[in-house]
Parts: sequence; C-alpha cells; structure tokens
Amino acid sequence: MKNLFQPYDVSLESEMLEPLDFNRRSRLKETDRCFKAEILNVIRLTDMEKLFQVRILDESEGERFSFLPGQFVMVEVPGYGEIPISISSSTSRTGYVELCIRRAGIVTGALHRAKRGAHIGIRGPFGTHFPIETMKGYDVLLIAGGLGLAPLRSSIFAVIENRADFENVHILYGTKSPDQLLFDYQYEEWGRIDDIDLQVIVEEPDNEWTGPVGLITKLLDGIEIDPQRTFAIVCGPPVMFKFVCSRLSEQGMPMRRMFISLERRMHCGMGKCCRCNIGSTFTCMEGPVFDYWTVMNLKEAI
Amino acid sequence: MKYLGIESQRPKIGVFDFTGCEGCQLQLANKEETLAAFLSCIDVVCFREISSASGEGFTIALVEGAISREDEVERIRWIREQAEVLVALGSCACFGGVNRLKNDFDLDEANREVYGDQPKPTLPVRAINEVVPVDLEIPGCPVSKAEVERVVQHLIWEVPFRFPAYPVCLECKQRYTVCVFEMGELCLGPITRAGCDAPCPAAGLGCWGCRGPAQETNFEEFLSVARERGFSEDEIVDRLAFFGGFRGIA
Amino acid sequence: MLFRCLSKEGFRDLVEMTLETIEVVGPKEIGRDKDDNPIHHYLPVSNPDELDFDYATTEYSAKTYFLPFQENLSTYRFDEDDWTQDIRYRIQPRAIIGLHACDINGLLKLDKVFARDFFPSPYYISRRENTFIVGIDHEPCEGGFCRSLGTDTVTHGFDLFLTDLGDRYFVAIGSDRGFGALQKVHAREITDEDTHDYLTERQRLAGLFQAEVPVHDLGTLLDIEFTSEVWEKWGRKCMSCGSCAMVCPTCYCYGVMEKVSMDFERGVKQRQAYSCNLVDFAEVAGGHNFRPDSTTRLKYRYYHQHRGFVEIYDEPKCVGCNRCGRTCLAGISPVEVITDLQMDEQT
Amino acid sequence: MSRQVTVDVRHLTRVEGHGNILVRIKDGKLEEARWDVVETPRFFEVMFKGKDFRSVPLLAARICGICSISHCLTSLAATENAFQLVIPKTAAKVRLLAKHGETLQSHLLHLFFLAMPDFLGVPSVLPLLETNPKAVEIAIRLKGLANRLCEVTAGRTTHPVSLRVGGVTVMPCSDELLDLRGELEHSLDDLAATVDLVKSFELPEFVRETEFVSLKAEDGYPFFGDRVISTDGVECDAANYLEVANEYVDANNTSKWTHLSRGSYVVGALARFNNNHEFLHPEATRVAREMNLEPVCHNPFMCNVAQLVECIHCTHEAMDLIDELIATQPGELTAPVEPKSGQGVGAVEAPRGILFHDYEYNHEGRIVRANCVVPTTQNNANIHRDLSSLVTYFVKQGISDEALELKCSMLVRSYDPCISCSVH
Ligand SMILES: Cc1cc2nc3c(=O)[nH]c(=O)nc-3n(C[C@H](O)[C@H](O)[C@H](O)COP(=O)(O)OP(=O)(O)OC[C@H]3O[C@@H](n4cnc5c(N)ncnc54)[C@H](O)[C@@H]3O)c2cc1C
Ligand code: SF4
Ligand code: SF4
Ligand code: SF4
Repeated sequence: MKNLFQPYDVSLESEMLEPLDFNRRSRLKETDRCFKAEILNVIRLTDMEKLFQVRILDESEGERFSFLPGQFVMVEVPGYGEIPISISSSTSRTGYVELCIRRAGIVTGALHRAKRGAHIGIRGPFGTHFPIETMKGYDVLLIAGGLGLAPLRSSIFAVIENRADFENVHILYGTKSPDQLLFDYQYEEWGRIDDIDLQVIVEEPDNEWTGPVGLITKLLDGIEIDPQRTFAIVCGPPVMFKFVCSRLSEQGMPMRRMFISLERRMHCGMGKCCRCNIGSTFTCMEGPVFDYWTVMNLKEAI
Repeated sequence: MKYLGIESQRPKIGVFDFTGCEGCQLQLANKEETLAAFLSCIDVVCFREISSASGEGFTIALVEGAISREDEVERIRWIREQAEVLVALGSCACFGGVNRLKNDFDLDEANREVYGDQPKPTLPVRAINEVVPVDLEIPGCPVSKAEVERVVQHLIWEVPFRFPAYPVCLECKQRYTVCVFEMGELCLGPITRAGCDAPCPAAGLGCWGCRGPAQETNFEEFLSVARERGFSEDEIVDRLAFFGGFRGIA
Repeated sequence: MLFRCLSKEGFRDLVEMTLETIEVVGPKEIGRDKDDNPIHHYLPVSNPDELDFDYATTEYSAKTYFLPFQENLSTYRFDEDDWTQDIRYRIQPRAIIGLHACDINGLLKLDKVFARDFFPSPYYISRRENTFIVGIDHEPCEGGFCRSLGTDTVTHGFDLFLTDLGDRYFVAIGSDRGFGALQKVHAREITDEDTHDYLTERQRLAGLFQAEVPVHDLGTLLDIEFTSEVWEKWGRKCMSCGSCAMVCPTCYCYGVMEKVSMDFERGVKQRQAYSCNLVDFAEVAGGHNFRPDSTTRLKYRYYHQHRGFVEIYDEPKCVGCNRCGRTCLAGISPVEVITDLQMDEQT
Repeated sequence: MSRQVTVDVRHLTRVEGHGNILVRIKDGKLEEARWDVVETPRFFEVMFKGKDFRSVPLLAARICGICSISHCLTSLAATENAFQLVIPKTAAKVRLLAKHGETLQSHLLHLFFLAMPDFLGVPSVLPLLETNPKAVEIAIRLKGLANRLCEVTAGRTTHPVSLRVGGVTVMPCSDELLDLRGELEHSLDDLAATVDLVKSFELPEFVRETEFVSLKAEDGYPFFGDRVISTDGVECDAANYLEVANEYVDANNTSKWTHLSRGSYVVGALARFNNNHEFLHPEATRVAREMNLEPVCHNPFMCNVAQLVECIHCTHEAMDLIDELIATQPGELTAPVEPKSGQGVGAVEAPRGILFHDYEYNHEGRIVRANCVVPTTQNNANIHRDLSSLVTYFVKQGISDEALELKCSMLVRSYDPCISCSVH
C-alpha cells in the first residue's frame, strides 16, 4: 500500500496525472510568490497621493517583467496586505515601474509611511489592457478625472512616445480643485509636444487658478470629434465616465471604441477570490479594462 | 522594531477597571504563549490589578467595566483627559454588560434588599460611551485576548485589524459546529458580531450576544426564526437583554 | 473505464490497509438532532467500522479537505527591515472514502477553477493530487436535486467508485492508483451477473428521485428576472451569515488577510473562506459598498452559480445537494427560489 | 514614644477589586487600623430575580472573572438542589477537573503575579521578565497549563460555556485529556521549582488566633460538599449557611462582614488545610511539612504556602481524574432537567474559600430570591482585625513607616482577596 500513497509534490511537477503545458507549469510556482522590490523614490504629488518608483530586486526577473498600459499589479507590504494598483509608468521604461497611490487605508497607509529603500512585493502584471495597437491611425481622446490619471498615464506615454502613429490627440484632465491635480509638473512637457492638445479643468478653483472651470464634459464642448475616426480612453470615478461616455456616444461614437477601467475589491488578481465580480464577471481577468458596451451589459457595473 | 524604514515606539498603556468582574483584565495576563512578546511591545505604566507601579503619562487607556457610581464618573473623565486613545474593553465597558440588568429594578429597593438600612451610593449602569467619548470598543464577555493583541498591534504598527462584519454563524460553520438550533437551543449567533470563534455554540450553549450586533443584522428575520422554532417571547427578550448589546435594536 | 468486483471483506481489507499508511476520512455519525435524525460529517476514522455508508448527506461537503476554511498562502520572516517569503504547499496524503457522486462532481467544478484555469492554484492541486477518493452510490437524499443538474452520477474525478450490490461492491476504477489498490485486495474481474445487477441497481436508484428543478435555460431566466420581486422576497429573509457558502461543495469565494506575530518577527498571509452574502464582501476603501443590501448579495450568489459560472465553464456551479437550503435558518433553498423565479416568469 | 504614622493606601494594588487600608498611630498609640472595601456594589442578588434557570449559571459566572468556574459550579449546585437533580457521574468528574483547573490558575496567578513581587522587592511581575526570567517562565508555563485544563473541561478559561444545569455538555476528547495528563506530569518539576522559590520568601512571623471555616472532607480533600466545619468546633449542613456566615453591613464597606464563633473567621486555602489536611495527596502533605506548614496554622501569611500545597494536590488529583475519565465509558453527560419550585443551596470551595449560592425558584424555573455569600466577604472582617494586631506587633518591633505600609499590604494580599466578587 505504502508505495501507492507516496506524497505527491506539486513543486516537483513530475508525475502529474494530466501533464500541464509549460506556461502553466511555470506559473504554478509563480502565482503566489511575489517579486521582492525596492522603493527607489517616493515623490509627493498631493496631500493624498504619492508616486512610488519601484524596482524588482532580482535583475533577471526585473528584465523579464513587462506589461501593457492599463494593467495592474498586486502590491504587497508583508504583514499589512496586498492591494491592486495600476502601473502608471511607460511600458518602454525598464528598470523600474511607477505606481501612483492614494492613501486610502491600511496598505496604502503603510506605503505612504514607508521610506525610500524599503522592500515591498509585487505580483503581476494582471488584467486586460487598453488596445493601444488598435488605436494606431486614429484620433485619440485620453480623458481622466481625479485619480483616473494614474491608470491612464501609461497610455499617455504610449501615445506620446509613438506620436506619429496617431492622428489628433487630446488629453483632457479634470479634478475637484487645483491642489488635487496629479503630475502637474508633467503637463508642461506633454503640452509642448507637437500637436498634443492638453487641457486641464477644475471644479473649484483657488485664487491662483487661471485655467478653465467646470466639469470635464465642458472640455468636450470645445473639441471637434469625428466619431468614426476616434478612440477614447476614459478613466475616473463611475459618475464621470458614465457622463463622458454617454455624451460621446450621443455624438455618435461607437461604444466599442470607448475604454474604461473599473475598480473593485480584489484579493487575488487571478480570478479566484470572486471579490471583484461584477455580476459574475471577474474584473481582474476580463477587466479592469472594458469597452463601454461590455460595461453597459454588466449588470451592477455602474 | 524597524520596518519599512520606520522605527516603532512602545506605547504607554494604562489599564483601569470600573464596575465589572475584572475578567477582561485577567485576559491580558492570559494567552501565555505570546504573553512575553505582548508585554515587550508595550510599556504598562499603570495596571492596578497586577502592578504597584503607578506611572502616569499613558497614551492608551484600556478601560474595563461599566459606570455605576459618581466617583467612577469622575475617574473615567480624568482618564479620558489623559489618554490619547481610550479603548473600552469588554461588554461591560462597551454596553454596560450584565450589570445593565440592574437598571430593570428600582435602585432604592435593590439597595434595601442587599444593604438593609445602610444603603450604598449607586447609579443606573451606563456604558463608557454614555459618559465619555470612546475611541475603540472591543466587545466580548470576556474579551478575546487574541483580538486585544491584534488591536494593540494595530495601534502600534497600524497593521490591519477590523472587527468581523459578519455574524457568529460563519465562525460556527468554520469550526464545524452543529447549529444549536438543530439541537433545540436558542442562539443569537445570526445577529451577533463574530470574532470570538464561537465558543458558546460549540459547547451547545447557543450564543448570548456578548459581542453585540453584527455590522448588519436582519433582526426581523431572526425573530421569526426564533419564534418559528417555538421559543417564547420572554426567552428571546431575556436573551437579547442579557449583555446589553442589543439596546436600541431589540 | 475498467470495472472490478470487490467483496465486502475485500473492501474492509482495503480500508484497513489504507489506514496503515495514511489518514482515512469518511462519513461518520457525530450525533443526533432534536428530532433524533443522525447528523453526519466527513471525519477521520480509525477503523472501518466507524465509516457509516448509510448516510443521506453530510452537513458539510468534502470541499474543506481541498479548500480549508483557513489556509496559509505564505509566511514571512521579518528581519531588520527586510523580509523573506516562504511558500509551502506540500501536504500529507489522505484518503476520503464514501463520497457521493454530487460531492465528486463538486470537486470537478472546483478543479476547473483551481486546477485547470489560467492561474492554477498549487495549494489546491497539491491537496487534490494527494487525496485518494473512493465514491459510493446511494439513494437520493431528501431535498437533493442533483438529478436535475446531472450530478447524480459521475464518471471521473475519483480513484474508485463503489456501487453496493448487497454482498459485494461493483467498482469503477478511475485511476492507476485505484487500480493498484484493488490489485492488493484481490478484486476480481466482473461477470455478466455483476453487470446485470449493477444496471438494475442504477435503474432503481434513478427511479427514486423526487425533487426536480428545471434548470436548463436558467441563465437567460436570471437575466430576464433581474428585477424580479422574487429576489426581494428571499433577499429580505437572508441574514447575511454566509452559512450557505460554507457548507456548499462548490462555493469558493475567499478573502486574504495578513497577520503578524506579536513580536513582529513572523507574518502570515492567509486565505480565509468568505461568502458573497456577507455584508462587506464588495466593500472598497473609503467605504463604498458595491453590494450594500442582502437582496443584491443573495441575487448575485445565484447569478454566480447559474449564470456566471455557466458562461465561463459551460455548466452551473451547483450540484443540487441542497446543503445550503438545509443549513439556512431563514429557509432559503435553491429549489424554492428557482421555482419561484420560474413561476414569476409565467405570470 | 511619640510616633505619628499614617498608612493610607487607596485602592490597594495587586488584588482583585478596590479596597483601602488606613492605619493611624498617634503619639505611639494605635488609633485606627482599617480594611475597607470600596468596590462599586453591583447588586447581583437583585439581578438574579426573574432569571430563567438556564441563564442563572451564566449570570453567576459574571460575579467574578477569576473564579467564574466556581461561581458557575456553585450556582449549578444550588439550582440542581432546588430541582432535586442528581448529575451523572462523568459530569461530576469533568466538573471537578474544571474546578482543579481553576484552583490552579487562580492560586498560580496569586503566587506569581500578585504575591511574589513583594518578596522580590519589585512593584510587579513585569521587571522580573528581565531579572528573574526563569521564575516568569515557570509562572507562564504553569498558568498556561491551568488555563488549558479549564478550556478543555469548561470550554473557556473565564466564564465557562460547557457547564450546564444537569451536568456538562461536552466530554473532553481523550487525546486532549492524554496530552494534558502528560503536561501535568511534566509540570511537577515546575511546581518543585516553585516550592524552592517560595521557600526563599521571607514570610513574616505573625500569628493571630482565629477561627477557620471550610467544607468538611467526606471522601477526599473537599471542593464540593454539604457540610461545613470550623476549627472552633462548629459543624452544620451547608444549607444552614446563614448561621455560619451571619452577614452584617458595615458603614464603611460595600462588602458585608461576617462572624461565627468569634468576631471574625477565615476561609480559603489555609482554612481548608487546617480542617482537612489529612485528606491531602501524600506528595502535598510532604511539601507542607517541608515548608513548615503545620495544622492548625494561625499565620495568615502562610496562606501563600497553603495555596502552593493545594496546587500540588490538585495537579495529582487532576491526573488521577483524567485516568479515570479515559478508562471509563462516558455515558450520559446531562440528567434531564425539570424545573420545579423550591429552594436550593450550593456550596463549593472556591480558590479563596467557601462560596454559597442560595436560590428560590418558582415553578417556571425562574428565580424569586437569591443570596450569595462569597469567600472574600467572609474574610474581610478578619483581615480588618488582623490589621490592628499586625500593626501593634510590628510597631513594637520598631518597624519603619514604609515597611509597615508594605507589611499591611502584604497581609491583605496574602488573603488573595477577590473584592469585586465580595461586592457582588
Ligand atoms: C484594478 C485596480 C487598480 C487600482 N489602481 C490604483 C492606483 O493606481 N492607485 C490607487 O491609489 N489606487 C488604485 N486602486 C485602488 C486601491 O486598490 C485601493 O485604494 C486599495 O486597495 C486600498 O487598500 P487599503 O489597504 O489601503 O485600504 P483598506 O480599506 O484598508 O482595504 C483593505 C483591503 O480591502 C481591499 N480593498 C479595499 N478597497 C479596495 C479597492 N478600491 N479596490 C480593490 N480592493 C480594495 C483590499 O484587498 C485591501 O487589502 C486600484 C484598484 C483596482 C481594483
Ligand atoms: S449555532 Fe448559532 S451561531 Fe452557530 S450557526 Fe447556528 S445560529 Fe448560527
Ligand atoms: S458565541 Fe456569542 S456569547 Fe459566546 S462569546 Fe461569542 S458572541 Fe459571546
Ligand atoms: S444546492 Fe446549494 S449547497 Fe448544494 S451545490 Fe447547490 S448552491 Fe451549493
């Protein structure tokens, strides 16, 4: 009997009853192991948000790490927890990734306290991405509200760095008040790039604010859109993307050309814990990037 | 201890007791396997039950017991002034606990019955939060030391701690307890906040609600479940009143 | 599939021999309820006599031997501002003897999520591969509607599957491990008589089913009935306690928590079974709750079982064991809810 | 000699509950030496009224967080007497085992956490973590074991959950019992080390004759019982506890006071030892001799030693009980309960002495009248009287003011008072 019931060791992956393909097999060990990473730099953006530049310590793992705009990683602070965070940096940037994180609770709180040099863990990347490749040759609307600039920023880089591949490019960004503007030091740079229309709007201006005032939809008023020749990426809170998208679809833009990124509670990132279910769609696997039509069809999404 | 580049401090803790059985304080000295580590993370400056040191300058006050006499009102006010964080420890401190049952009786008569013609000063029982603002409440009769540890860890390092939002039933299920309703007993588990690991149903006793209501309770359905199974109104009401946690709901 | 015939003594030998090497788990009577009905749990046994095959159903499914309520995903050691992660998923082999078809079907559904999907779970696979499963045929339990879901029979996912023919067992062999085990206890080749008796027994069992719930088309029905009063009716009763998901053989939602030791020298990342009926299931930072009321939460439990899962895996995430219905104090049972929905559609 | 001394200890530390010591010596003459219990009264006897017999033991347990098992057991005994119930044998054994767990837990808490710091000249056990880590380790191990014994037998250390009218609800599983058995055996080494430790304490040589009251041993050292005896020759049924306690109210105290043959009497470990020493386990007797504890001992400080002797007794008896429980078929754990109108008294030797609960039930099984007489209530008058003699005795020896305050505090602590309990 004894030899029949030898313990089976998954990590040896030898005598699996049903052989797994190579990909899965390599994943077997990876899924719950995080890459240890170092916080290289902490950049204070506003009172609530900081930008973290994070480098995977193991060099070869760091080199193999690649992602697409809109994807997210699970960021782990051992002892504190693990949370989903979109990657904010450019896909062409190697060496480190940038994460723009708002202080919202336990794990984000720990990150905000953490000092440069601290070690954290990351897993991923996970999820779907914005279809930058497909958008080539079209006009592009990149619209963000509030913290929505964090998941959008990577797409902005993708467009800017390959400016020639796209037709007209508009970047529209709005927040409640000027002190909530993220990455304000970069607008100048983005705005100076030839033929990029960058507009920033706030709802509640302070004394120094000279730009436009109002909701983000107001910026759309001033823009000519050729609905058949345009793609839009809209990132922000549900109320915001709902307004923007319905406005755009009224103008005749196909719902399948508008992309948004949804946010749900997540505990695994791998389509297991069910916490991110929208209806019964896994945001972590089939999202977080969805086209607007899919979102409309997801009961419970907005 | 240093982590994430941050050095952490040992907070100064004071432990105080009011009307109660001192069982919750006793829990602080229990859970022997981690007691030494627990004590090394904190600086106990004041803990009458086990220490003669009468240090002051505590930042965290753990307060046990309910308020039921004038001098206690003064003392809790003083503690509130001193402490940055005031933690109510146990059902007596959080809800008044069993002491609250006293409020059903006429106090003069009660006094006469116990002390004859030499009545002692007493007040209707109140929970701490009915007298001074409380920052954190750890319910339970007695409190679970594991939970106290996690709260203290949370206060020191801001590591995650949340009271379970769900009711005791989930913990019952997770320890494979046969539901006591199946055995013909009444149980407040479906409406009581989990976190105790459901010792009472496991012992066939049914939950008495010492931890107060869960984040969301379906009180109406609970009543009809209990009634359907033949429990009398008196029995249900008595049970709900036992630890004082369901005031305002029941 | 290969079949063998095994005498009852042979079966005893099999259990005894297994007990010599590994832990054996099986249905065991743990007590009686207030009406004197026996209550069974799958528990470790120390001799073959403790196995009670004459059980209708167990209170808990065997799921927890594969997805325990609590499980350590990884442990951490903290050291001077740094940490190391340690992951282990080795477990001791174990045999579970006496599972009904519905429970094995439940495992097959979990396999799809945890063993065959895009991110397989090494923890699950390790437990699954290290568990020797012996199933057994039985008379349908009261309230179970497995036949409606096609889960009253099972063709794989076990090592051995027994059908009681009175004096002997007709054994279906599902793995080489099972084959090897039968060899050791000298099970014989089947005869025509065995086959005949087996088919007769199967037919008898199939004839005993009572509960019938029409579940085909349920996916569409659920979409149509999205705003039905039926959800309100049952949702209002739900006490958001999560008991249903704990006993269900296929519910697998979970949460991940981290804890540190009192001296902050060690940490652990734990998976903890959760239920989509619990109030903070979909609550995010800042306090927004995507499913704030029990009606919505209950509805989405059914959505996941009968629509979402079907979309991904072409089958419902329910084996019709009615454990959830039995455990629910508020009396919410799938048979009634689904029947209600169907009635609602017709009116 | 014109010595002026005032010892004014408000809220004495390292005791359970709130009590004050006040000593005033004017012109070398003792004016006043008081022990006053100022704990907030809780009125449990009133709260019991109208309670259903199922909730009564739970409420009773909440009288005291340290001896909740004793209160629960006494309450159960009172109810069972009122309902004329006999509990199954196995249940009685499990209860006794739980009782031993509590006695161990309570005595060890007192010896190590409350009393020991005085003898080692520190304010609490906390500094000892660094200076005497060995002793603290022993304390933590022993107390941990005692707590586990309670958990296994009563479901929980504080406020038991598996003790119920008619018997017990859970039979501890034999694996757990066997584990405990092994650990108890092991703990004898720790207890031996504790004996050495306590031997090194300088116990004051102070003696004041008084009366010692305890339950009477019938077939072993008494933890449960029906008869009460005293060193002054009183013997009566526990049901007549009112004649033993003779409770009266003192103006300065929220706890009542008691007296029997003399102005005050003592209950607790020392009383049990004085009355029933011949029933101790031989090993416990040996240790008592080794530590110069001889019946009838009138030195209140020797209570510490008597507690240690009882720890050794309980450990041995717990091991025997476990053997019996494992050897026999458990059978029924609860007797069927039929509420009846009537009165019942329960008497149990709690760690600090005899505890009486007396209930009168109506036919629905709800309490009409309740009375509890608690060990510390019975000791308070004696503590008070001891204080005067102690002060006189030590002042004669020319003790310093601080030392006098310490001696007074140590005297009170040696009674291991459970004050909130006494003001139930
Ligand atoms: C795909 C995706 C991308 C995101 N990208 C960013 C980003 O770029 N920048 C940023 O600041 N925030 C982002 N968030 C939100 C961020 O994950 C939450 O703010 C964060 O989880 C809060 O964790 P906490 O521990 O600080 O809060 P707590 O309230 O203490 O949360 C406790 C636990 O609840 C869960 N949780 C709570 N809120 C959320 C939430 N909103 N989403 C998912 N899980 C949650 C997590 O498991 C967390 O560990 C993203 C969320 C998702 C789903
Ligand atoms: S015993 Fe009580 S807490 Fe446990 S499942 Fe039943 S009702 Fe819920
Ligand atoms: S089961 Fe109920 S009574 Fe028992 S400890 Fe938990 S909350 Fe308190
Ligand atoms: S009947 Fe209920 S418990 Fe059984 S599989 Fe279906 S949902 Fe799960």
